[in-house]
Amino acid sequence: MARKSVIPFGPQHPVLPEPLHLRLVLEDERVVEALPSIGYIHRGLEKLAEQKDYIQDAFLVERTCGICSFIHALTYCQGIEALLKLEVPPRARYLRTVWSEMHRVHSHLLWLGLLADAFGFENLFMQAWRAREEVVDLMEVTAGARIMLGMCCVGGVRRDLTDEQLAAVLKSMDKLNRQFDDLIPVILKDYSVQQRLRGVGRISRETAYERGAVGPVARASGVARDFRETGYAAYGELGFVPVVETEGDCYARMEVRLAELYQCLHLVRAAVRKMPSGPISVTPKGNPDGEYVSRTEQPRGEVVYYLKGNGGKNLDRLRIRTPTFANIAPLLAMLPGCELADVPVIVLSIDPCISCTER
Amino acid sequence: MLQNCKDVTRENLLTEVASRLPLGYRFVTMTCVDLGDAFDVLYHFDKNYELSTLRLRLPKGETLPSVSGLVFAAVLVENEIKDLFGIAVTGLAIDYQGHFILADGAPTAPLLKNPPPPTAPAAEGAPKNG
Amino acid sequence: MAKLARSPWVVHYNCNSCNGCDIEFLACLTPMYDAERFGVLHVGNPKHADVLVVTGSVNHRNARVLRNVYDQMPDPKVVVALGVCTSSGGIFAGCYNVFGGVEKVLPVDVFVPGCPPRPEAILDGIVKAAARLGAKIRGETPPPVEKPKAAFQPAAVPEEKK
Amino acid sequence: MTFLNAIFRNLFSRPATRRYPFVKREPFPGTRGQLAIDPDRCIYCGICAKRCPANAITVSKTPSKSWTLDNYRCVICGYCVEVCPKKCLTMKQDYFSPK
Repeated sequence: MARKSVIPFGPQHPVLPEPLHLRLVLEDERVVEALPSIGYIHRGLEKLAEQKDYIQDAFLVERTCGICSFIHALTYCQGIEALLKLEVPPRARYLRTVWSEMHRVHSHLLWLGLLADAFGFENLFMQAWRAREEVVDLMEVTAGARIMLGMCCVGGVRRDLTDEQLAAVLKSMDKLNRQFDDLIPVILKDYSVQQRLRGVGRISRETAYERGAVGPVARASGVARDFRETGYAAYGELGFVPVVETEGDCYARMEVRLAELYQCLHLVRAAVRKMPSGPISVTPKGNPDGEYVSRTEQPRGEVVYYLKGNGGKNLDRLRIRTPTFANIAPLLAMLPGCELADVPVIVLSIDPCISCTER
Repeated sequence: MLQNCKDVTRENLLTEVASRLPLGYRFVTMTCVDLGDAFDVLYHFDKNYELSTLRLRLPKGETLPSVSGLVFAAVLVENEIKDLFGIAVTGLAIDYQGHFILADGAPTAPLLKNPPPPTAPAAEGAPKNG
Repeated sequence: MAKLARSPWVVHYNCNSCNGCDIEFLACLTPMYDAERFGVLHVGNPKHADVLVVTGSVNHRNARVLRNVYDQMPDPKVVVALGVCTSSGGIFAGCYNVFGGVEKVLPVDVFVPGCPPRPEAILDGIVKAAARLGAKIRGETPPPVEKPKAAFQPAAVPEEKK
Repeated sequence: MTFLNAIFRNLFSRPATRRYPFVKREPFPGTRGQLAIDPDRCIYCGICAKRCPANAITVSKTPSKSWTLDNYRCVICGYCVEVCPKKCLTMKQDYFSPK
């Protein structure tokens, strides 16, 4: 029998920008078991949210994660609006959709770059991040900040877009489309990319469903679940169909995200073209009372907010279940059987966001 | 106001959970709420974007039976509840012994409404040259 | 801009960060801002590095890891703290698992404010850090870092203003 | 099907890099850079301090009126600008440079 050894992976690891610690049990070069250990960036945000009032919390939850920040705030605000029975004006719903999709583009490009870095494709890393600057600049033009938009508030959004800005958005989308046309066919057909990703870290549809996989991990295994299908914000009016692949390996997960990049551009364009006029926010009245579970789709998958108000300014309980938290269990099913050198690629293929996970 | 909520007891929790899985329910997450003299432990399931919740009212001091034997995905969140609320969970598939999220020196059970005072003497400034 | 005499190699450790600063730091290395123009190289091994870039505040678990990374770096070394969380805890200052800024664990040379700091500010910070590194190499003691406190105070307002 | 297209385009176009310390880019209009106050119009009501999600602002009325911002704590959300009753807080476009 091969000799067993235990290798710690992380928390400070060249491939991971974030501290994730995995204990890998190996037989020679093959992983037989993986055990995650987290807590390196646990802050205790849920407790802090009970101490701030529900308007301030929108800024706090945005800082759960710097990559999908806007969508965190959106989920939170939708939950509070449901508790307050607020009707959000249509223009605000469309603007929220536009910013959500911009975040998704920036997140997927960021992930693509990191993945490329993990398997040693430096050129692709740089190309992806250069394309990403385009959308980050666009966020700065429209919202005033590169990452933490701070644009979603209870009752709507905080800033309106002028017609020129909307035109600039459309122009940027065309520019991004051209860049994707350069980049994406190359990645999908590249020999070395296929060598590294095909058949690696495969999980079946059943395992993915049982283990509660969400987002691109689930969709790459054939689970057609994308919370945008339920039509929150303005998604119901834009004709949304989830992207699904069936292979369930790292390559399929990449295919899903790359197809979603185009889909995001399409959604932004559709939202901008259909943008209704009118007010962008309503003033919240009263205090949240009762329980509500608010869910939306982040770039990494479905995020779940449990909100409980007690009729006061402060919330009784705020719980955040982030997509990476749900995807750790499927990750533990992917790792056994793979080779040690593939571990970084597999870990990155779920697009881990540890700061989300630990809050 | 919580969508599709159903009360369960400690005794029929496992059978209720087990009966949902063959129906195609997917485990979403668990939430624990401190009510003062008891905990609300909520088990969220999802089927076709419909949320369905089991609510377990757990008096303080009682142990929580783990559902991780049925739903492996629950193991992480059960460990988290154990850490953050100080609830003893029995039958965990992987037990982190209360160090899943919190390290030595961190406050114990910080998410309780009245968290216990820090017991570790070196809680403040513990990391000095650590 | 101060001319960089050397190429500072940078190792990055994410403490309690929300990723915002980390991705802005990575953005500095990619084509748009391209810190490699100044010889800045991002390395994974702390033993290769001169500059430690820290993002986020310190909690009970990562303080030891951070200290460990710092101790492994060869002398002389400088620490750049990115974002407001590293200075004071920022918005997370009241959290139970956050006990403040990085300065509680390490001597910090440059604080870069912002949430997250813009890549331009990060480049400024790294340039300043490199200057301090140069001073340390020459055996000088760089001036103490200004404590990140009350940076703006128009307190001397004449009375009777409405 | 290779990177050839991209390579040629990159060869014959200007470098994408912003030559930052040498050429400073104008900030976009509407960018949130740092907070500024017009002390003449401030009435020291303290609403900004109360609403600030990061507790970065302290306002005191007694013994002497003062308004203090900890720039190393401010998360630049701009919420105080919105709630200021006298509109004496503004968001400047240029970022706060490290000391």
